[in-house]
Amino acid sequence: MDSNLLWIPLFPFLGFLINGILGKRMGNRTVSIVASVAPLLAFSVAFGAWRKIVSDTGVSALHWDGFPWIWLDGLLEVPFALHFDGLSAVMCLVITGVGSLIHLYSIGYMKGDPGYHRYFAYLNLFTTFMLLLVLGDNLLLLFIGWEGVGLCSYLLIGFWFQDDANCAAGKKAFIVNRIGDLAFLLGMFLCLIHFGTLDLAALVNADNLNQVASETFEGSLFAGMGVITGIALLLFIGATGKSAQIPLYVWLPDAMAGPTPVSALIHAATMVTSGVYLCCRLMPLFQAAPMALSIVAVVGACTALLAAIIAFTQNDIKKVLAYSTVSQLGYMFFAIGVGAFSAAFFHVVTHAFFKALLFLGSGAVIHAMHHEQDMRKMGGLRKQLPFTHITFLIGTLAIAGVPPLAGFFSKDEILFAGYQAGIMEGDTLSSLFWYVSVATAGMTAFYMMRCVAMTFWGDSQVDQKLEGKVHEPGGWIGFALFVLAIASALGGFLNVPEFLGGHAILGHFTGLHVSPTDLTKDELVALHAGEFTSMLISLAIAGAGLLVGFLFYRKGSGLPAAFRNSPPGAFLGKLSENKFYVDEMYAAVIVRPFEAISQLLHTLIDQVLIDKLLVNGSALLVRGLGELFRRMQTGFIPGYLLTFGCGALVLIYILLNSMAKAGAQ
Amino acid sequence: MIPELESFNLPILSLVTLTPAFGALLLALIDSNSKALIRQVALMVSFLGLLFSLIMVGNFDSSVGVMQLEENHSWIESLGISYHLGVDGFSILLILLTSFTMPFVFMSTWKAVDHRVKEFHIALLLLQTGMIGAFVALDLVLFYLFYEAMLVPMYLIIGIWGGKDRVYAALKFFIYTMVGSLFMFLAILYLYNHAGTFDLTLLLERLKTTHPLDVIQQFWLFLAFALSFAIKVPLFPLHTWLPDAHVQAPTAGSVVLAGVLLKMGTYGLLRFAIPLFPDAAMDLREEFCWLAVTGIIFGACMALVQTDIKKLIAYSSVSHLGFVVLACFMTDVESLTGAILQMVNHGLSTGMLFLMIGIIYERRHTRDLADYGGLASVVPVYSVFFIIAVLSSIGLPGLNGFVGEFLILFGAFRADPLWGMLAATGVVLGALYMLKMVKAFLFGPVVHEANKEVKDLNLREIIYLSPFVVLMVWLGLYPSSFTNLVEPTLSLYVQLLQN
Amino acid sequence: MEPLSLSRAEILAVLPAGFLFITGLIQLLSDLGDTSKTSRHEKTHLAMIGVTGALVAFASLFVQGTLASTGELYAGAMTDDLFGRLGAGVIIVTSLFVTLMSGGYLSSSGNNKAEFHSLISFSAGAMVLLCQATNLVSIFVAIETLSLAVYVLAGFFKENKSASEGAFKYFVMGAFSSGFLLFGMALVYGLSGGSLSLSDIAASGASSDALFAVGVLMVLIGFAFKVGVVPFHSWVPDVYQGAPVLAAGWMAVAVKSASFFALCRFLYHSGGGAYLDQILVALSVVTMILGNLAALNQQSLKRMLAYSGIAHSGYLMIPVVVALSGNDLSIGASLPFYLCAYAATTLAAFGVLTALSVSTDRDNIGDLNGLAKSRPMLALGFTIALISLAGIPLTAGFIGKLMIFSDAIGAGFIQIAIIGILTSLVSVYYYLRPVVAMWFRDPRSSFDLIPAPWGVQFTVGVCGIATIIVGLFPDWLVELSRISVETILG
Amino acid sequence: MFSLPVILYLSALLFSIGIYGVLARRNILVVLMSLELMLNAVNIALVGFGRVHALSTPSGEHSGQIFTLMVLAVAAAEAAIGLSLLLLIWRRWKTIDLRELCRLSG
Repeated sequence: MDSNLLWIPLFPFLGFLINGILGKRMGNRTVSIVASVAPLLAFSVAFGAWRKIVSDTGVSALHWDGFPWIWLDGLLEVPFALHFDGLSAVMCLVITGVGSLIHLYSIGYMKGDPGYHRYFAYLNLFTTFMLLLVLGDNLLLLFIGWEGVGLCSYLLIGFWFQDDANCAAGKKAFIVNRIGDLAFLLGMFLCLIHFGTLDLAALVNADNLNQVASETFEGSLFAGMGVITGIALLLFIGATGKSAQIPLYVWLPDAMAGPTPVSALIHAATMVTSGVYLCCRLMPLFQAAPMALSIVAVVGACTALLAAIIAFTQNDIKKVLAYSTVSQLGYMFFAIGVGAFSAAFFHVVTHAFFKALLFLGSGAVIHAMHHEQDMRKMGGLRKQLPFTHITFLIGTLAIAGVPPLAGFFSKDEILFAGYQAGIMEGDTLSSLFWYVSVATAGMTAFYMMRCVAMTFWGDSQVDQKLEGKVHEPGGWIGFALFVLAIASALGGFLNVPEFLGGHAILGHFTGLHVSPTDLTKDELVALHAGEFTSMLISLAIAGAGLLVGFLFYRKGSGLPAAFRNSPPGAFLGKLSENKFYVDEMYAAVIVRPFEAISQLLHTLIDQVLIDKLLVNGSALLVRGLGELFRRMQTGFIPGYLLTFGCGALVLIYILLNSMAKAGAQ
Repeated sequence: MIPELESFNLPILSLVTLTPAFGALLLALIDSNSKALIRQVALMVSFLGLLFSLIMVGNFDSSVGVMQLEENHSWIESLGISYHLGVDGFSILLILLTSFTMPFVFMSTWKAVDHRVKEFHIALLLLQTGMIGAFVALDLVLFYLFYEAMLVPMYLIIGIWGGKDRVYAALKFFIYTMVGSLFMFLAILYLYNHAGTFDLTLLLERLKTTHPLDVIQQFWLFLAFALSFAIKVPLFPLHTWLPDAHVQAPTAGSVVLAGVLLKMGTYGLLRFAIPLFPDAAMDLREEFCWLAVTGIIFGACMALVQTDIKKLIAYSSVSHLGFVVLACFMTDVESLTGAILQMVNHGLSTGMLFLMIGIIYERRHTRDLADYGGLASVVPVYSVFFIIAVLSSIGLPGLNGFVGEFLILFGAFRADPLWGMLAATGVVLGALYMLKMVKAFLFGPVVHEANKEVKDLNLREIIYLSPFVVLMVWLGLYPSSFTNLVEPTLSLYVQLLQN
Repeated sequence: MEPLSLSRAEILAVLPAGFLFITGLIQLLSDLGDTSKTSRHEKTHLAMIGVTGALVAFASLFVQGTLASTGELYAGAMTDDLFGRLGAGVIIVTSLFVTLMSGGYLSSSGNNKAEFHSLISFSAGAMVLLCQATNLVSIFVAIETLSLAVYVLAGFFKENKSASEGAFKYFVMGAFSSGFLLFGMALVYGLSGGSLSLSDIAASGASSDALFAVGVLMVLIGFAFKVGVVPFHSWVPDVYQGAPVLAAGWMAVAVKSASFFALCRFLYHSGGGAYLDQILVALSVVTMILGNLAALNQQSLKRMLAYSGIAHSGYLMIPVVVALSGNDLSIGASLPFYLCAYAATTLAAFGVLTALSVSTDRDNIGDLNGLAKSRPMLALGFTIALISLAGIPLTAGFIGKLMIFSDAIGAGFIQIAIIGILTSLVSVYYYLRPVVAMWFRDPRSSFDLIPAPWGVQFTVGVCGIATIIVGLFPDWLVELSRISVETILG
Repeated sequence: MFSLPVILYLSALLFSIGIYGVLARRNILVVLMSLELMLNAVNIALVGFGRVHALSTPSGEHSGQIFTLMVLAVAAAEAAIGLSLLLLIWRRWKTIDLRELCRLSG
């Protein structure tokens, strides 16, 4: 019972309230102070909590029982309770840490924007929800954060709402996420039905798992499928929404419409990784569903590859980073798919560092270029922005996986996991996907190099008007870049594998590390050998990627053009430039037909059939009858008398008839 | 400090119910030219009603699920009609909702309504009496009385203070509702002749013990009741009166209609139709659930293609109440709790949405989405409130909408995964049409000159909107304080259904 | 031959009718020598006399203390029981209000002659007798007396073409139907072993005789004509439209009530109804349907009310059937109640029509436009009346329908109940049309209403309030009608 | 000395003739006469019945005949009203054709 935990999400929330309600009157200075102090405080509290659980007093986790939330005694008991263990600790620290930096960065970046206070309010709110997401001790509370961050990303993507495109992007993000959340909901229902609880601890509890493991679905559709597999898959679909995996990745690139710091925080460092977090959080459950895992692996690898290919040809610097994010996330899921949760999570952390760095770097460039994002209009910025250039380069190398930078270790672990699952185990499918991931690694290196080259090297393509105006952003922006550069340089040492003499601290701390047990000597040797080979391979591929990229895009090389002119190149280029027409396809297959059908239903069923025909029709019928009867009143006395007489006769007939009947009985 | 009623037994339910009616009488005596006075008096009266209902809640024992604070006087002895009021978990929240909504409705009409002010307020007060009365009545005829009594004021409100096609809409509303309620009336009379009483509690036990109904009777009687309530809900395909009524009705009308009146249907299902004829209800469960699910999706699709904001929200009501109906036919406490919460939630969110549309309508006199856009930059405060309302309506976790939806969907999913899944798509669609509207309404560039001068919320409006927001958050984060009131009754009810 | 002597009961029994006749005479005499040039004045003295007479007559209803029936009086010509007194009460009160309204109404159209007042009084007297009559002769005479009076009333506006047409239609058809009535009576008389008094007829046990049944049926037709049951309704719309509003109101309320009371007494006492239930069912169904549907598209308010009156006759047939079929005494109590409720409501409605025709000679629904603005109280009264006619709660009409349909269901006539419900749903539509005109439409600029005569305002007010009060606290009236029905059924 | 059935048939016949006259003839005057005919047809029946019962009952009461007298009186009154209405119609409409009185309808 540790109510301090509450303060971790509460500080940012207070910040949100203050900025949201009073922001307009307070003036930007105060706003920025409030906004950035809030996550810092949260960070300090989180840090304290972290100290508590690492200081070996036996407490491995903190818990705040909170209060009953959705609570029907004995039927459905969902508390509003927070749980702070290794996993959430790391996430909290990353969120608040990177978050604080990005808040600081934003102070510089958003200077003079009319929506200044609104921006920071949103940012704080996001931090709140994100922290709730990682601290929640049950799925439903996690879901609050889950949808909350979705909301904030919606608001922040559409931050400059005067532009329709931004709003559209925001809307798209929210809707696509909602689709994923739908699956998430159903997954929770399954948990409730079969586990009888949403408590995360209970869901990963071995006994419960064994109990449920035997249960399978009845009914035609999924008959025979294991319940746990079902849950895992549904939750994973939810994850694909948040973490932009096939088929729901389409929103992330558009999300770049938001301010760059937002892209850095939400769409690179934190929110998009929450899917990975979910899987790690429920590791045992996923492990109990091998089929689900293999699907995760497939999706992850495919996403990684697809995104990488698309990244090749993007000219918007942020789009490149966006697709690289998608691809990296694919990596993480691939890792999860092959069972290397620790590696995946490790990559989450390092990726948070270097991708944030990259985004902020690009932000710095964009800021300097007065919101020019097209790389073709850049080039040669090395001179004007030396510092940014250095940091961006660090980021690039880190993501490319150049030792000893952060990316190297995490990526290497993933690749090795794939190698182990595929080549060493001799499983063809996994090995296939291992090749894919290796290739992706190379491509990553390549397109990142392209990005650097086009932006910073070569001759300046900068618009004449901007020439000279471009200058190094100082103050908070620089500071944030600096810190993150260091982080992405050294972040890798958090989790140095054993055979390199490390202790995989992170893995152990988060409890995700599965250390191979009872290995004989030579098995261990073989393992390390394999690990070494895969490392070499990854090094080689990264180097190759960088090299090729450099050769392609170095000053005055005609290679890209030459490539584009070759027929296959042209074809591939077209595909990649147009993102394989996925958006168009979705529009054509789902969105437009749906609206058309709705329109049709509206006119056909709702208005014509029900309203006109049935409702007004019946009314008309009655009135018609009325009119008929009215006309029968001719005003013609003999006619009246005739009706009178006939009526009388008919009645007499009926009477005699009935009497005859009665008599007969 | 809530006064203990036992000490001096105050007919609290009668007070809650009839205060507005007396208020109406009071208004009738005021000169119709002194509008300000009329408005103030009406407001005071409605606040008094709120106060009384709070006292009622204070004296409501949430530990037991039985009828409470009952008042039972014989009224028309010769016809066996009694003045029998009572409150339990089914009704208490709805009563609260009603008497909570009304004051703010009155505040919202301050500027909106300026001709025949007196009649308008009288009508609204009578309407309030009708609604609360229907919620507390435990005698079938008494219920029918209030149920119909709501009709006339609402009819006048739409017809006198409504929009262009108000006459058509009002008539449609009236006749549509009459169709159902008349058959219910017959069914009530049949029950009376069968079991010899109009009193609900007596009926329930007599139907169980001494005067059981055979299958055929149950079937038809249930249909008669259900038809009436399905029209009120409105359940697809009986919903076409709602869009017209909403579009034509003045703001206050729409708010009351969406906020409370529609709940009459689902409440009726839970209070009368299902408990009185459980077997028939269970036989027809499938059909009704499918209708509900269809309604959820159909309503959402309709909302997606609307250009008139009010119409859009009207259809969203069809969709949302589909959830409630779906839950009404479940037999587990979870989804029933969800149903009741969802009624309240829908009352809050949709009520607030209509209030806000009324506000903008006062300023711009158009409801066509095409005439708006970019308001967020012109009226930031308004936009914030509006977005909150929208979020609550699309069931964002942490706001009220989610809790109800979650419980309902869970219940439905457990009963039949297919229902659960289909209904759940309603959540996605909800986000779809709502955000579409928000985008067209608030975001984007300000294209119309007229929108540049729109004034932001004034203090009065903020005052009457804020309580809604507060309640939304409260219900979203600490629903227990409401579910506790409901749960015991529901568990009793479920037991009753199961055997 | 015992010497002629009247018992106290016999004297008391004729008091109400007697007072009414006397009133009529006084009114005639008091106006002697008064020529038509003063017919534009509101001759309050006539109204005064009428009112006093009516009040006295009404008071005399209560002299007969006991609730129980006094048995046969005047050698079985009439009786004096609660049932009859209830009917008499309705008629007298109606005449009271009509008299109150007539002064202002007639003077405004320059027809204020004593004849109108006295004809009202005379016909009222005849009706009272009709309610009490228990013998074919007295029934026939009473009916004819009131008919003749009403024929004249219908054509009272001699200058008016349509008035004369209506009156003549009424007369021809009336005479035609009294032919049937009389023929029926002859058959009944002949086949029941020459007995004229209803009780003897019942005693004679001729009810299974076909010709006897035909006779009863023809009598029924005679009554059906008077209350305007389809297919004997044809006169109603035309006559109502042609006749002076008040005369129409008088027919709609008093004639109908009296005829229904008499009809019930005839059917229950003569025991002739044995084979009639099918026919009555048919009549009531047809009447409800046709009346309500034909009213849908009417433009003239009078015609609309005429058709609605027809429809209500249809509803009123239901309890008659029920009472014939059922042996449960409580059943059938709905008839007197419904009649009372109907009387109050219809009086209010016709009051408004009177006000309208005082200010304008037209009576289209459109002429009501914006009445709620110019005459809120009238509009309110009319609205209440219409709502009550439509049978919407909190009005007397609702309770009436409740009782009728409840009885129908109780007696197992669910189909009738359903048809009744459906038709009253239809009726809601046309009852709402004037409401729409009054409340939703803007007033006609062309004419502004001349203030309604005080009598009219008073009537509308009182009847409107009565409608509501009876709707809220009907207990006493329900009990009253129940007991009264028991007195004739038991 | 006719037997009851004969009398009844006669009256029925006259009654029907009356009905026919009312339905078929266009002249108001004739119609009025036909109406009278109907009433008198009934009178015959009444007298007939009265006669039979007077014979059958020892006290020999003549209720039938009394009834007939009543009917005659009423018929006279009715005729008076009818004729005056006829005059009225003639004044206002300048016609005594029944079929032209159809302004009120619908």
